[in-house]
Amino acid sequence: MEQLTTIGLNHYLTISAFLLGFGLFAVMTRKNAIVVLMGVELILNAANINFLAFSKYNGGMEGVMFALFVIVIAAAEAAIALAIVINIYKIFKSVDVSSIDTLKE
Amino acid sequence: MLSLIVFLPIIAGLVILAVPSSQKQIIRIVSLLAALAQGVLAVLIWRGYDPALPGITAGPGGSPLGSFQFVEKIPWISLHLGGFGSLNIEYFLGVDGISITMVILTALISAIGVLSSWTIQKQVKGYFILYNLLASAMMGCFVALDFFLFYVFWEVMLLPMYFLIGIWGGPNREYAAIKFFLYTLFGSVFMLLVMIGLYFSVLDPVTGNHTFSLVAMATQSNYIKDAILGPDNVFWRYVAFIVLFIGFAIKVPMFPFHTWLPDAHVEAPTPISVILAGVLLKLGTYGMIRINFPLFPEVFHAGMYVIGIFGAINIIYGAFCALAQKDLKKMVAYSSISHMGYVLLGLSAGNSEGMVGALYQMFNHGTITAMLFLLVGVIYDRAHTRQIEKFGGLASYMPVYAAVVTVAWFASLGLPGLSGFISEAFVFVGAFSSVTTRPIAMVSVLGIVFGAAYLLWSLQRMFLGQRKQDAAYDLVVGEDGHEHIHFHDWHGKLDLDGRELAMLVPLVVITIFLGIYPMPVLGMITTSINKLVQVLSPVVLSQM
Amino acid sequence: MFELPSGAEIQGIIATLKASVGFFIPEIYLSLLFMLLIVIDLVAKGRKNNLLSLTTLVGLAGSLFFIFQQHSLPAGEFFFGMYVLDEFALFFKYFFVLSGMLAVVVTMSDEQFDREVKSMGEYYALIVSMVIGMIMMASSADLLMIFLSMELVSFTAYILTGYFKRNARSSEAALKYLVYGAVSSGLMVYGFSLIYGLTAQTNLIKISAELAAHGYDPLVMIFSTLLVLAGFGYKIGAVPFHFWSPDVYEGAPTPITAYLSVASKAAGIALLMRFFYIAVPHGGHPYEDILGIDWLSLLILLSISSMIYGNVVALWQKNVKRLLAYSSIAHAGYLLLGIIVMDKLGTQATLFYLLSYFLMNFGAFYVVILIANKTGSENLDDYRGLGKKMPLAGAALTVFLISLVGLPPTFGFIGKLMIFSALLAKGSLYIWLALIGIMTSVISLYYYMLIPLNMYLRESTQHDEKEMSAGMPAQILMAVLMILTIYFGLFFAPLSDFAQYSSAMFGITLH
Amino acid sequence: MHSLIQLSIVVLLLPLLSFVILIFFNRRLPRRGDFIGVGILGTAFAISAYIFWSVIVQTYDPAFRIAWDFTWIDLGNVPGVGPLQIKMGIVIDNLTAIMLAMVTLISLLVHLYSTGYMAGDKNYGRYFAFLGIFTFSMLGIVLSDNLFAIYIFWELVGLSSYLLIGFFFEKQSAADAQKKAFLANRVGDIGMWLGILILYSQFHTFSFEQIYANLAAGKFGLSHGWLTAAGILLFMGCVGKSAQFPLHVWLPDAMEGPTPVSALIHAATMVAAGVYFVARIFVLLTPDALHVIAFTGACTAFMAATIAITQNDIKRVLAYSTVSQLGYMVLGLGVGAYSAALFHLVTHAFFKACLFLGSGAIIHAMHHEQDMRWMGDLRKKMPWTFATFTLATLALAGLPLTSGFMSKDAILAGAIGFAKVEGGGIYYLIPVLGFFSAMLTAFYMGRQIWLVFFGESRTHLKPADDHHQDHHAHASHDAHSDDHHEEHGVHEVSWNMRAPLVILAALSIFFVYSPDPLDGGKGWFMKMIQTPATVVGEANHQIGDLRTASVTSALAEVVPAVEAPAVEAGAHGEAQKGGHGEAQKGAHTYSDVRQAEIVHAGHAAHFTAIYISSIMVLLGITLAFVVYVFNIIDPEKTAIAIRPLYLFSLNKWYWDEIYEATFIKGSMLIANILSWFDTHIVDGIVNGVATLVRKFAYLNDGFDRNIVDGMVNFTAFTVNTTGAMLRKLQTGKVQTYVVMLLLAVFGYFVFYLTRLIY
Repeated sequence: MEQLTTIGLNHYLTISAFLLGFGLFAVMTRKNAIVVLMGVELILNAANINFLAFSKYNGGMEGVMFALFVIVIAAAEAAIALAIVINIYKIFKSVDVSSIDTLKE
Repeated sequence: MLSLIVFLPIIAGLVILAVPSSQKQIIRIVSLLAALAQGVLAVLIWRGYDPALPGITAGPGGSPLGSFQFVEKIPWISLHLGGFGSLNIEYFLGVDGISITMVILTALISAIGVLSSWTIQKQVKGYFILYNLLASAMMGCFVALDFFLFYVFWEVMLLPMYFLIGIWGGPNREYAAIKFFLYTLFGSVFMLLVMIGLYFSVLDPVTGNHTFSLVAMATQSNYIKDAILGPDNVFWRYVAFIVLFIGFAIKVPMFPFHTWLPDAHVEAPTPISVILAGVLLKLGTYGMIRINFPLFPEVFHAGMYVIGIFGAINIIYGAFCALAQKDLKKMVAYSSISHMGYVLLGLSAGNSEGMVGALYQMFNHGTITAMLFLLVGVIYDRAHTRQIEKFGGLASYMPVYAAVVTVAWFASLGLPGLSGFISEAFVFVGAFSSVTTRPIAMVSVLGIVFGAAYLLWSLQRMFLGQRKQDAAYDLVVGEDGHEHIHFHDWHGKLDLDGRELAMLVPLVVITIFLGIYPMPVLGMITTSINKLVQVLSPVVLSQM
Repeated sequence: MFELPSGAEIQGIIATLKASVGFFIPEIYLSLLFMLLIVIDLVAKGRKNNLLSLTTLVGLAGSLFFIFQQHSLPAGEFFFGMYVLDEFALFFKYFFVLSGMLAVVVTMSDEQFDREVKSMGEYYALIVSMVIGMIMMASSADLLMIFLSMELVSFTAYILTGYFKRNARSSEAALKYLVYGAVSSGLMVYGFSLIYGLTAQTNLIKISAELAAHGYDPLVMIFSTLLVLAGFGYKIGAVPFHFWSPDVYEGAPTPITAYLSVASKAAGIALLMRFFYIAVPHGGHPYEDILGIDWLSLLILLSISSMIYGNVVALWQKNVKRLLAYSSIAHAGYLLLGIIVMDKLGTQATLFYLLSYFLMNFGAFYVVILIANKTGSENLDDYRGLGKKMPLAGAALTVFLISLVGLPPTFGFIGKLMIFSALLAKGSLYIWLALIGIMTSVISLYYYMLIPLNMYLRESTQHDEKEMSAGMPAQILMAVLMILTIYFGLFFAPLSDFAQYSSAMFGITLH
Repeated sequence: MHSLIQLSIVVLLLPLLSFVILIFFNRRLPRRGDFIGVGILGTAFAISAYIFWSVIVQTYDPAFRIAWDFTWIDLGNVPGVGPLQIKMGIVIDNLTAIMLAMVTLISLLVHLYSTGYMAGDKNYGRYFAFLGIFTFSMLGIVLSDNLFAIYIFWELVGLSSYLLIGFFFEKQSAADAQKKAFLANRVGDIGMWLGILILYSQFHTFSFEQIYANLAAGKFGLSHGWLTAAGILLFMGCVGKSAQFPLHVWLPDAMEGPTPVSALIHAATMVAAGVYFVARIFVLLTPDALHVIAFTGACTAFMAATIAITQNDIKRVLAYSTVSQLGYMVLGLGVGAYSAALFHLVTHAFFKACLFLGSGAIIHAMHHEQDMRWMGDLRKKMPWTFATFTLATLALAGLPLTSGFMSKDAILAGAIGFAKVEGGGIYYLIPVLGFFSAMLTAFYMGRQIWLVFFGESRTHLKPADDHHQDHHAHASHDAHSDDHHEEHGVHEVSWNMRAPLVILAALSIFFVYSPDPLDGGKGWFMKMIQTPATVVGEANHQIGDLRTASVTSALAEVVPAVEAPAVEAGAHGEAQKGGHGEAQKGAHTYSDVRQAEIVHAGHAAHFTAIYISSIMVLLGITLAFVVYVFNIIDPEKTAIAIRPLYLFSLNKWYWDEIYEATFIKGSMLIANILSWFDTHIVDGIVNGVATLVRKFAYLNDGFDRNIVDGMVNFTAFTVNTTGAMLRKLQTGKVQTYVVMLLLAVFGYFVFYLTRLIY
């Protein structure tokens, strides 16, 4: 127990920050739409970690609730996203996000 | 009464909306009737007008009734704004010496405009709807005494004008239309800000609420001292004055904001040129007299000199540019820039003679320039060109036309016995009498000579001498053995026909009559002008 | 770790829920409508008829009745402070329902749907669910609620944007919308988490109380606020969070474009106002430093850049839909002006402007659709000579555009008038903002007038002078919208009073 | 209202009536209604003759004056001024009465004459209408009692001269001449108008009476210099109308009009108007202004005379002699010989009218041959014309027993006196020029007489083609000459053209004006028209003193003394502004001293003047004889011998060329520059940039066509370029959008971070 408690809030926050960074990095750089979406998931999970950590250290259940909802939302989002990506694949025969730029300026 | 005269054309427009677009004649007649009815109303108002009442500011007890006439004051919109009491917009119409002449002028010119629109063949329905809309808006501007109402009418004018130039105009119409629209809009949008600013700075002495009423705004004691445009807030008052002035100056049009005018005129069809020169330009100076000066008298006093200089520039610059024009219509356009310069000069004098002259010049310029543009239209209809070089010796073959042109031209160069002279004379008398503008007046007098120069020169080139080699018409020997001229693809009467005479003769008569006996017009405006001068004079400011 | 709640507490919870349901009737009703539509769709499979659309229309209209009843209820929070009912929320409920109805009507007269998709399927259901989501956005009082409702709106928006499955533009728009939306909402959630970390609260009022009481760490506060703003800004479509909007607006089915450009923008505005007026405590004077962070200059930057960017870039558009998209960015800027003033008048002005924007923007898009039905194109050059062929449509579009520019005597003019009045009411403080607004509106005149210019001043390329009628119902609707636009430009007192009445949040009215 | 006033109003309005009738109905009337014109003018003359009789003959009183006015414009209660009305009115005094009679008489004669001369012209009726309005405006000038009215009629005279000079408007030269006349007059009018403005700005009235009253009361608010300026500016009006140097150029060209019109314009009315006007404002002219006037007159007289000696066109010679004579009159007014100048105005009016009508008769008879070189030996063919013409010539040359002799000598005497009083020196230039011009006059008139009436007919000498062409130029407007040209040659003109000649010739004999052929001063005219008391005395308070001294003292020390006080006089005038009554008294007494001295000295110089001028005139005539009769000196040879001088004179001192080169070219240049400026600079403060915009890569034609110039252009340009750059951000790649989003957030973050730290 002791060792566990030595891990402070900051550790969680750091990890979540890293997750956020990775997520954004993925979104910005990856070509494949699926990977981009995974990046989004990472961002959301970074938020989740924050929520849980804060709710652990500040007390109160709101954080936990929030995290649960975020997970659900993320799932739903993934579902829609995949649908759209599949449709994109049907039309463009590719899921390369960066190549899809007919609408511009 | 005023509501009727304002909205008659719109009603006519609605009627026209119901008429099938194939029935061109009916459409024309409907709008002609509307215009005539407007004229009748104008005459009634003129007869019923009492020159003793001053106008400009509120009468005794802060009510406009003691000072304005034919007042219609109905609460229009009253809504509650957070901590600012209630926003009161009134449907507030009325005439005083400043607007009465303009009302009459507008009625006259729009009637004549309808007549001269008879030749329009393309999309007659749409044309007359827009035309009537325009007529209403113009009339509204002159009788509105509520700034909000005024602004609405002011902006409503833009769109019909844009389309009238843009659809029925000449080859380069798109350009001219957009140019007109952007210039004028650029001027007016800032007016919106000033209007709001004034609203927050002025309290109606009667109700104690903020108000848009121009009458209340014209009394400096109604301003809240520390409000944004209150007397203490000198900087913003100056800014507001300048912004408003530019807004109006663009309409006048004042150098250097005048470049839209020649293009607009050259492209616009004759009736629209007539309206534009006859009425629209007056709105600029009218706005100055009604709004710009009485609301910011101290700024006006600081700026008289500058205004005068711009007036002088307009006079001489316009005359020179006119001298250089090859296109008759463009020359006339520049001439009206020059003549509006006289109005500015007269206003800048700030004394009764000058202001009376300016106001009278507005009226006369309305009638005279209308005449000029109609005459240009007459020759353009026949010859399909306006190049001065393309004519010569017309006087021998179109005597009546030549005679009318001579009258109009001489009226325009300010020949005594014709109305233009008296107004210009008064402008100079006023400008010279005020010490501030005396030097400017001495310079501007040159305008008289150059005005005569370009007018006589064009007169000579077009009407005197012999037919030129490359003229726009042929000489043919008629059955009576005399020489006649023949215009290509023109089958109407060679000299002025009935319709054209019906348009021109009233104007000629007015010009001559008012040149000999100006009191019918001057009598109506003097009281108000004296009042205005009083409002503007520093004495009143010190009492404020 | 956590001890379970006692029976008493559970009783209490249930009691609260029971009590709260009374405040929730319109939403419940709409959810039922949503399900009903799905069922109808299942029953009447494949057959193309107006059953669905009409049901939606009637259903939405019905919801107005329930919303109207809520005026009698006392303003306040319920569902454990998750949800709030106040005049502000009511205003937006009306707003969203009406815009939903208009979207349905517009959809009915858009022939592109016949070409693109076999059956309308769940389209209308989605629209309803979007209405629900927006309503919730407007009345949510808790970070969690905000997040959920926003996601609900976003998801339906994604799907509707990509509703033309076989249409490349539509699908591409959907993808972009999805990615961009997901990222920014993700960032927003992250911001929420930080705020939660600072205050241990998710309820807006509690948060503000907490912040006021115990102070905060400015660095984190800034960071989180910016992230949150990214989320809201994306909904509003304000620069620099606007990038998705032109592409999406162009790609999406036109009714959806209209709907998004009006309703979801409004929802974003509602959220923004709630968050900045409530969650962030502030003093009387706007420039008084609010917890060390100058929120206002943040918003001011947003609004200025939106006005300039939107109007300037719009000059270059050849596609009318895209042009309107950029103009909607600019209008986001004008709306923000009203928020910046941060007082009752400002709120009123913003709400009023929303109303005017609602009318004229829908009108414009509607005419665009009707024209597209005839010409099959949304290109500026294909509008040549339309003024003669479709006189009413031309006139109507001109009126709407004039109103968008903000010239009298139109609704849009009054909207601008209110906004600028709100600015100038603060004395010389915001004059420069007003000036920028004015200047940009002059610029906007230029590209708006390009459309009438093409319709009237230029001859059409193919010379068939036959009139194209858009069909009687469409004509009538168009005429009605046009007349309304002018009517409210002249007699706007009731609407403005309504806007003022609605400017109260949580029963709190700003001074 | 006095009965004379009523009558004068009738006189004023009658010609207008004739104009109105004829302009509208001439085609419907028999004989194009010329009898209406003549009849109406006859009536007008009858009435004004009655007025003349009752004013001059019955009430033989130098101070006679009746006036009447009515409110024309009422400006109400003007702030700072009080009730302000602008009145129009009529004043009748001796001068008016005389002018009235003169104008109507000559106009009547011209009408009558024209019935013969213009017969058959296609615009016959319109011609009489124009004569009507011309007479009307001239009478207006004569009768008006205020500056404003005079200015109005002044311009109307300009208009009617415009119409008449350009009567044959198909001729390009006529069209040019009419424009030239109008514009030259306008230039003068500007000055006049400014002068009026100066006076109005001080007194808020236009009426002579009130202005003089105020001036006399020393109420003039501005410095004395302004008053002088006002005088000179008002005089500019006269410079324009009376064709004084340097605005004389229009008058010779005005010969393009029909010859009777020349008689009317250049003898009786228009040119007289200028002199008349100066006489009206004489009392407010300061000594300095008078000097300017005097010198202008002298220069004009001399220059015109030198030009006249070489002209070949019979009418041009007369035209320049007119200019020269007008110079005399102005000179006379300038030197203060008030009554003499006006006397000359009247006498000149009659004999010059006679000359013009005579030349008209000749031209008519010669079928529109105007060049004296092709005339000659007409005295037998046209005895009447010859007789009258010669008589008038003698008057013009100023030989004794003629009216011209008396008036001219009175002026010259005045000039000498003036030079004396002013203290000699430069001032003696004026009488010298005057006498020299007298000689020249005699010379060129003698030349004319000889060329026209004596010698043998030189018609055949004329180059045929030239004649032909010339003939055709006129054929267009004169059918008459066309028809009868070939049948019979030169003939005496009909009675209706002869009668006027006789009358006018009779009026240029001395006894009409004075019993003593040597001294007009003994005549009724000089008695009736006496120099009025100036109202600007206050200023030359001390000048007066010094003048009295100067007469006695030697000239040398006076010359500096004259300038000195003139300077401080201004200051003194300023100081004096308060005291009214005293100043007024002072004004009268002192100013009268100056006048009195001039008059006195003039009388003293009377016989000197007679001797000198007679000698000069005889010299001139002898010279003429020597050259043209005895051919002792061959004119051609002389001309070649002094070619430069000859050309200089022949080309009228090159004034036209100078003006063409400077003013006309100049203003056209400015006009073109400005209009270029207008289209290229003002109308596109950044048109250079605007062109860039058009070149701009992204622009498609649609945008290009709608691009708006001027300031709007500028906005458009910046807006568009920024737009063009900004829209590039919209790459269409969603990931870039995300990057932008993050950049934005990060940017804001940094922004606030810095704000937090500092």
